[in-house]
Amino acid sequence: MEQLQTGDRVNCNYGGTLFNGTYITDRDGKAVIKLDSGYNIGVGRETCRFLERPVPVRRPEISAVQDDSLPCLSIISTGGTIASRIDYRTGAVTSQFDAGDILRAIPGLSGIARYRTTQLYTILSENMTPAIWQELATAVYKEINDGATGVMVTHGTDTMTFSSAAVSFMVDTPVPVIFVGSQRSADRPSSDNTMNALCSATAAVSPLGEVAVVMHESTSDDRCAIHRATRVRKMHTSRRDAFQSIGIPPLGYVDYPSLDVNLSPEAVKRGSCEPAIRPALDESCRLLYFYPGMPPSALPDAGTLHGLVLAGTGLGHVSTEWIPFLKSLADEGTVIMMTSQCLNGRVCDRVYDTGRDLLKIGVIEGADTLPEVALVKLMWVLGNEKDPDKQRLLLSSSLIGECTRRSRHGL
Amino acid sequence: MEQLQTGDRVNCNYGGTLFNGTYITDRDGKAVIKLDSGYNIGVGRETCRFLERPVPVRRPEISAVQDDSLPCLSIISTGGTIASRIDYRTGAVTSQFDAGDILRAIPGLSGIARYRTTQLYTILSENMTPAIWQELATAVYKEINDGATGVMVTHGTDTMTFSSAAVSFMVDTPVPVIFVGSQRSADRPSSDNTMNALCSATAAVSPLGEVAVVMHESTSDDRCAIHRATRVRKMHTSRRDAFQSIGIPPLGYVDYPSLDVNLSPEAVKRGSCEPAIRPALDESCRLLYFYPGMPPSALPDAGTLHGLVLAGTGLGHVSTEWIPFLKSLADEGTVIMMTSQCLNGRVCDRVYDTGRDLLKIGVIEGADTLPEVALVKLMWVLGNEKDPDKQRLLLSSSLIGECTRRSRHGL
Amino acid sequence: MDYEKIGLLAGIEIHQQLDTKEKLFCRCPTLLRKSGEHTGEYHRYLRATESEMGEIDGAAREEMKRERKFTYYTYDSTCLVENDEEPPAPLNQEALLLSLTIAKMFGMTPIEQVNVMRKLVIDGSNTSGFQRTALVAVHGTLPNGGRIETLCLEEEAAQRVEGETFSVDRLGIPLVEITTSPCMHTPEEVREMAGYLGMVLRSTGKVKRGLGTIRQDVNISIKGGARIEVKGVQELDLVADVVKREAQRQQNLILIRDQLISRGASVQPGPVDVTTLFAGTGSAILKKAKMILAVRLNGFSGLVGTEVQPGRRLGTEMSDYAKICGVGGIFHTDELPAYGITQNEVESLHRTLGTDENDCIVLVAATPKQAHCAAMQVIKRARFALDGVPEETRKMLPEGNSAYMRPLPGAARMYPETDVLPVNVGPSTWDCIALPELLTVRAHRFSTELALDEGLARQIAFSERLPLFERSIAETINPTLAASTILMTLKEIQRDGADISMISDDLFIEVLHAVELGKAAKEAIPEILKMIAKGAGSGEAIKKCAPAVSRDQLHAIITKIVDERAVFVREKGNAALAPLMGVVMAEVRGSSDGKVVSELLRKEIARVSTSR
Amino acid sequence: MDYEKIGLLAGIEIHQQLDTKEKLFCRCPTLLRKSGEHTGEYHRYLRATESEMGEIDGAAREEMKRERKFTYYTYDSTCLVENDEEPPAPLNQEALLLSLTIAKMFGMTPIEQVNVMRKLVIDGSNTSGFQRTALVAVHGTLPNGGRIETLCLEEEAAQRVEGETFSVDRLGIPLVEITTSPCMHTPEEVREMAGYLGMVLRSTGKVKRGLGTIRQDVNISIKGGARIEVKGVQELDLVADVVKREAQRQQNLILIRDQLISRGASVQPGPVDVTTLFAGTGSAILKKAKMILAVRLNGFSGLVGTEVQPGRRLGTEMSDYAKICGVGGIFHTDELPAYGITQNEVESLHRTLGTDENDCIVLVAATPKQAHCAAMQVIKRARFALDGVPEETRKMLPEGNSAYMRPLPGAARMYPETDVLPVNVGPSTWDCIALPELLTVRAHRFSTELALDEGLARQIAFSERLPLFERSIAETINPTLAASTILMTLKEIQRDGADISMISDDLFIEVLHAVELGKAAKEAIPEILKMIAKGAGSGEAIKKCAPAVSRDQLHAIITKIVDERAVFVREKGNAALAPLMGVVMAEVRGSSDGKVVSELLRKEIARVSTSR
Repeated sequence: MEQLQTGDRVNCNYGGTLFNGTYITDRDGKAVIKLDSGYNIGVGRETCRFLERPVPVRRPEISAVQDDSLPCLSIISTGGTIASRIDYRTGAVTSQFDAGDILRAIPGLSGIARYRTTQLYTILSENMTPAIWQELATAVYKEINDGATGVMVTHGTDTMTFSSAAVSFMVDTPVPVIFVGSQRSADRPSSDNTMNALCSATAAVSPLGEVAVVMHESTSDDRCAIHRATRVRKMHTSRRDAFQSIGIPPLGYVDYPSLDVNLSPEAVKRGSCEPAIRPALDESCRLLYFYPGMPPSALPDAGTLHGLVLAGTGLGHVSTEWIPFLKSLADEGTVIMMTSQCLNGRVCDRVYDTGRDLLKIGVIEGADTLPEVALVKLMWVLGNEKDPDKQRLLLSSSLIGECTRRSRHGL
Repeated sequence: MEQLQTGDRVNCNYGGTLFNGTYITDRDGKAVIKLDSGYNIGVGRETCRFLERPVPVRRPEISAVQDDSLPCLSIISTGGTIASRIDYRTGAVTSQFDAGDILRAIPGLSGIARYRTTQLYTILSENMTPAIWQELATAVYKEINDGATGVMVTHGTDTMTFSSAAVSFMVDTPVPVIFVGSQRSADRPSSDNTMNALCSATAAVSPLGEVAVVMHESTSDDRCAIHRATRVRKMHTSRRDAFQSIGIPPLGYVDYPSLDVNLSPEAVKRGSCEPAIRPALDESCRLLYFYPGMPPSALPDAGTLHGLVLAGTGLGHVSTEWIPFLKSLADEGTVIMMTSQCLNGRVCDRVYDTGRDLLKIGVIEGADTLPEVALVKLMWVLGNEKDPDKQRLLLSSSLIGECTRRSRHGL
Repeated sequence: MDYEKIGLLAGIEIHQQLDTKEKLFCRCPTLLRKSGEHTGEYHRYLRATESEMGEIDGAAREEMKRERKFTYYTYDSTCLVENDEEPPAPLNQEALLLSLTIAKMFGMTPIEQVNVMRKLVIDGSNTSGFQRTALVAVHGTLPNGGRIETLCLEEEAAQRVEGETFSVDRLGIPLVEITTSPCMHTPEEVREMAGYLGMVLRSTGKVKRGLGTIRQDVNISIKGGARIEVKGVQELDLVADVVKREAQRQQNLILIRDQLISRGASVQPGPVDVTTLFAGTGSAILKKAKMILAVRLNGFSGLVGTEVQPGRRLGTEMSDYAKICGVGGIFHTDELPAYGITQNEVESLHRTLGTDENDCIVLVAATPKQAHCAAMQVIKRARFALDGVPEETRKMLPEGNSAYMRPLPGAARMYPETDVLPVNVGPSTWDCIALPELLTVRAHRFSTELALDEGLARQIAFSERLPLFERSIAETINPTLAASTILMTLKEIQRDGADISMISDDLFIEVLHAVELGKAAKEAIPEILKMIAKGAGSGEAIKKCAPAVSRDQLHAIITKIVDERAVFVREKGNAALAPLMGVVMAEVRGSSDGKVVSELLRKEIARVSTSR
Repeated sequence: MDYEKIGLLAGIEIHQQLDTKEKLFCRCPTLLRKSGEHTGEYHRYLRATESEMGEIDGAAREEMKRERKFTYYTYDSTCLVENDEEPPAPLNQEALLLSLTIAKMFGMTPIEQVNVMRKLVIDGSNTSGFQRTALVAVHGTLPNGGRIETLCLEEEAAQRVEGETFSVDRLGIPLVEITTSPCMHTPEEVREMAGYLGMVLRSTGKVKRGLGTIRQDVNISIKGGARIEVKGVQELDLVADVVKREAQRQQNLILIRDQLISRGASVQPGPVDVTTLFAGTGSAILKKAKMILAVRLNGFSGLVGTEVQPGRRLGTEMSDYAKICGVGGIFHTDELPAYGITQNEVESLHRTLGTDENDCIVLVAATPKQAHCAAMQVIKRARFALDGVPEETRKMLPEGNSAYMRPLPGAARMYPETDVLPVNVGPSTWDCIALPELLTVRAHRFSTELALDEGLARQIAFSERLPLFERSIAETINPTLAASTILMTLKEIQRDGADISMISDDLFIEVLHAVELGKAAKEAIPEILKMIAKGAGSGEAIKKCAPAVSRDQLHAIITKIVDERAVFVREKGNAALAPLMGVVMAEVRGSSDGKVVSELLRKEIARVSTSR
């Protein structure tokens, strides 16, 4: 039997019937054949006879018409899919990225802006790294400097908030930088990609002037929330409305399908600063969630650890047993920041004994900073500021809205 | 100057005035004196003159009257305070525990049941350990066997859900086992302790038959929610309504002040099983929250690690870089369980590549088990079942409601 | 009609809901709910995904002619999978085994590795925009020698509540789809094969019963016609009618085509705006319309008004096409003057358009966007008329007619469901599948082994309550008593308003046991069951409706009655039996079995008669 | 009245809100809101905490007589700290420094280490059930030679909206509490010292102004009387009246006491249930009551009805005590027959209780629980009457009377606020505190240095708009112009309906500059400011109300007017000035300053007069 390639036409003699179909792949010892009826079946390779190897058909180039009178948006892709196409011959789904592809997949976009696109990466977001955050920030900064009215970053949802927080700290932006993704894959007619893309493009040309995440507000296709990049967290594995602002209300909303934008008075307005970038990071930082009985041996070695974010219990606690170990880390220069695994509410280490012990050894209270954001902030502060006193000051203050001075009611 | 003891009467010559007061303590180099007006001031030790050392006054023994016709509740204290008393002479707050103290502090309790009390521990809940969970479970089991109509466990709120989950796995209970604490200290007139105590006692004599956490449902003093012990998480550092059922609605509610109980049809009913205890735990288990750029070196050594719970991103992912390291852990016998740091929603590793890679190396999907509960479950399963196949089966199933088979809408 | 002569070919696609505990791709119960019970709702839009060639499927494109906002109702018995908010669970093993069982019953060959596909459906009935489906087996045989081509395991769609609102309770219930080859040649044969397929499915005892749980699609073509799929025939009795009417329709369309060709008829490529022409019209509809377009069909005169099915004309078919664009219908000159349009207006229309009485003009009146869309649809359908029969998916109308629904799907728009892993079906699985007894075989067995009346045997074998019957006889209840109580008594008391869903199998069998033990008379069964239907226990109901009369008590009663009427008895002898039966039964009020009474009565009559 | 003779001793406790940016223990603005703006609400109960001795504070116990459900309103300008849902933030440094500044102004000694305490308050006005307070300094002096005992820094309580509903916007605003020793001997001295304290506080320029931002409590006793604290005197002018009325009350109570003793009066220890006695009463209140209790006060007859303050009798004081239990009031025989109670009923009451016309009977009518509570309160108060004056906290009534509020707190129920770390106040902090100029000193300086009229100087120094004045003179505006515009013009146009909050300091000063530069006439200021109040810019307003007239243009206008009236001018000479001023001013419509006009006019008149 000759070797089959994906796309080869085959004839399959199975169960007394002859089927024509297309060879897709081998899986678990079976040849997966896409029958002409569209169904895939997995059958013994021996039932299949090679017929022909079709000449690949070039997809017709369909150029997208862009309206020069509209503002210019820059779309930077890191791997989050906002448009995809299905090859019905093989059933394969390919994600699409050039402006033409996107505009044809989501025609509504062409009424909002004209677009230039950059495909920076094509990775799953769990494979993001601090080094990629830096490249992303640099690319965003370049687009801002090149006069983009706004920047959209398409990103896998898993670690989108880490990246958006990193860009927040690294880049001073006078224009909206909107992170967007989809929770339900773009290859399904029900995908949230279309609405999220249209709403985020709208947010990107709005009077906003900060880094934000724009995603479904509820399970319905009726509006997107605009979340401050440093106050948002993915709070559901799969729902469309997984992204939630923690401790503050969203910065605003974009209604769908009307695309009306409402910004809260607390949203930073377009043009509030000059573009700047400080992409340095100290990657020798770690985040640890504490739990009862967690042994102090779980702490990394002092030598290599410049910064440590603890996600403590309650108001920001770890067991008494940990205090001397943390003290020796601190004494050797590790900057330690306390956050809470409750996610909501504020760290306060003045109330209980273990907290006061932590303050004594120099642990910095992270206020209501989210643990993940605190990690990004710690990397960034240690990367950009070497004076320990100034580091402490920066870590105790809100730099870009990542912590609040007062805790609202109702959240 | 002679040494002063707390409670000594002193005369303080300060600012041209002579004050009488009580010596409290030394703090930051100052003698803290409680003036007869009630105010504490910190002054130089040299301004204070010893007057006398009062004979300690014995607090009058006031016995609590218990109504023998009421059901018997057992209260086990681990350090969570449900009643406290202020020594207005020194301003010191002492937590109170015998039945008489509690009944005098919260008179309403005497109308619900009669009580027997056990002070098992007096520790901050961040200092809890798996060994203490075992002792607690044993104590709970003993009380059930001794005929208690219900058991109340007072517990610090920080790690209450870890302990309640542990008791859930260890003890088969035909009666309610109610964990209760207070978010706002019992020494304040506004404390949530009274309402929480009354509602939990009411829940403990109700038709419920499982381990639950009973705490404020909202910021108002109007009802408590009854949460399944394995599906509840502390979601705020300080609010009264910090405890939230994740992924399921609460098992029921206790209205306040009417103390009407409403149980959902899904609550396990009183008498559904015979009392039993299996307190074994394998403590060589760890919980790790993954974040982008987290180095594989953060993984513990295989040799000592019997079980590992990962709180992955999104549907349950870690970076591709981690896969070979996890594989070698798994190959050396570490049982690895995947949960999601999103907290809400279900792990599903079939959808993306990294997930499928994880399944291939034998990682067990934790369904919608909370990461913290998964850790407790893993310790318990590895402690009680040595057969790897049975371990996998137990870890993939719901043993006591810690994971659900279907994800409800609206949560 | 001579179906052989016209070359009728028909096939069936049968969709049967399976009665599994859980749904196909989630762990929710397969429970239908009342839409009023919904606990939440949400709104979605669906968009057809672009294909590799930059094309969108024709059927999907037609669905997209309107921006549709769908509303979905959720229930406490549904979950995030139905809401398309969570990846599907693995393929339900129970459903897969059941579909394999069915495949084996038809002598089919299972697919070695079952791959789940997504089939695009963007009419709102699937929240995801696709239906999950897997080819499970191929190549079975039918009693008529025809072939079953495929058996697929699919998820059921959401039920439409009204308009664009759907209820997700039904979504995800497992369904087997069985497709036959076009191997049937008469309407009756189609009816028979459909019946056979249903019988085999029900023989598993694991399929849903009741209206809407089984649906037939019928594929029909005649020589010179085209393949037409008529969807959603829910009643078996209509299958033959549907085939007949479709054959008739195709014949008529061919006749029309032949006439058009002989006339040299043609269709003008675009519509003409005639809005101003009707500025002063008396027609309410035309007056209201923002735009009126005219389509010119040269040489079509008279044929647009020709019937193709009873009550349906070629014009109706054009109207069906136009309605896709959201218009209410069309006007054509074959039916004018009418609807407030005058003869003068028709004539001026012809003058303006340069047409005459040989031509037919079709008018559409709507908003400009809708009118254009509708006119182009009319032109499309008119052109098809020149070719004869267009391939279509049609929906059934009452009495077996059908109306246009959408084009036949081209190459099925399917791609893999990557969230569900393929399942290997090895020989060990296949070989272990036990074949259930066919209902026909079972009916025969009942009549022979259980001595049931043949009709009763067939009826009980095909009944939904078969499991209750089987349990009854397993518990040694008299088969005839069990069958007749199940088939007749229950139906009777239900007709009388009893809620028979309150009568659990346990209670039912307790009552029959009581009757068999003589604790209650057979005659009291309806009253007893009615009480149980109101919530009583079996003991309570029996006690109330049939107070226990011991054999001794009964004996005493009968002795007394007979003695009191000794003269009469002696006079009549055994002929006294019937009148006295009535007296005794009235006395014991159903507490005693008639047979027992008659036996005792007979003895007493004998005693008194002989003791003169 | 000879206050020296009756031994009047009085002290003041002054509470002044500080005008800091943020609250004392959280980072919310110190912003008062309208209750209608609230964005949320919640409900709480408060419970007094048991003390070491198993006792509950008397004041707290009285608060607990009713189970009270409190409602709190929250705002977008409040946070979880006000809701008692988050630990307090560290002590506000701005507030601490300000309180230390005030202490230094009074020559006080700061506490080396400030410890924040919790003071129990369970009347609902503090969500936590306590007020946070810290002793900051001790031992200052007053101009009368008296002593300031303590200065505390406290958090303000929540404002009562109505009933048990509070608004948390005010909660947590910093407050200094200054307590003097009982060093004042006449009502006027109290008034004067209270005024002095207020002046010093306002001298910081950092205290809140307006109604409710400062409250005086006055402690009063006379020889043989008792210490009474009258709470919440908000207007300085009433302070003296309160003292007078309280001295009078204590005198009267002592007189009553003396009479009671001489009569051998006594109070029966428990009430008697007389409900049945009034079964057929015509009194609506008694008829409605579930229970009527009678308290027997032997030998009290006539004295219960004796006035202790204008319009208030001993019976009123008893009624105040009873009201704590939630009853509406009491009846006593000194005022009967009345309120539908007949003389016959009073007599039968005496007969039943075995009392006579020397005795007074008090009736309470309510639910059994409330009636018992109220009767015991009446008995308590009646017993106090035998001793003279009970120590009490009282609330001020209109015109200086007062009513019972609660017992004086015993030993203050205070314990440490463990959530707030103590703050050390070292010498470096203390020494760096600059003393603000006293307003009295400033007023003197204004009148001497700036040549302001003495009254104007005092008025502007004490005005809330002082900062605007200081900025104006710093920008070289004429002090009298600035002061009079601020004090008079702004008030006038506000009276005319202008929204002067629209006039920013910047705009105000721009207008004055324009006037000084001759770009607008002083006379045009009210109109200009009114336009600005409507939203105009200063340039726009000046242009509209005072079109620019250059000195050259003005000169030309004046020359023309004078020339046209040369005969008149020559005839009248300087006496022509006044009539011509009117003509010119009408012409320039406020665009020129009157002084400039008069100066030019004078020259022109001289020119024309002399140019014959």
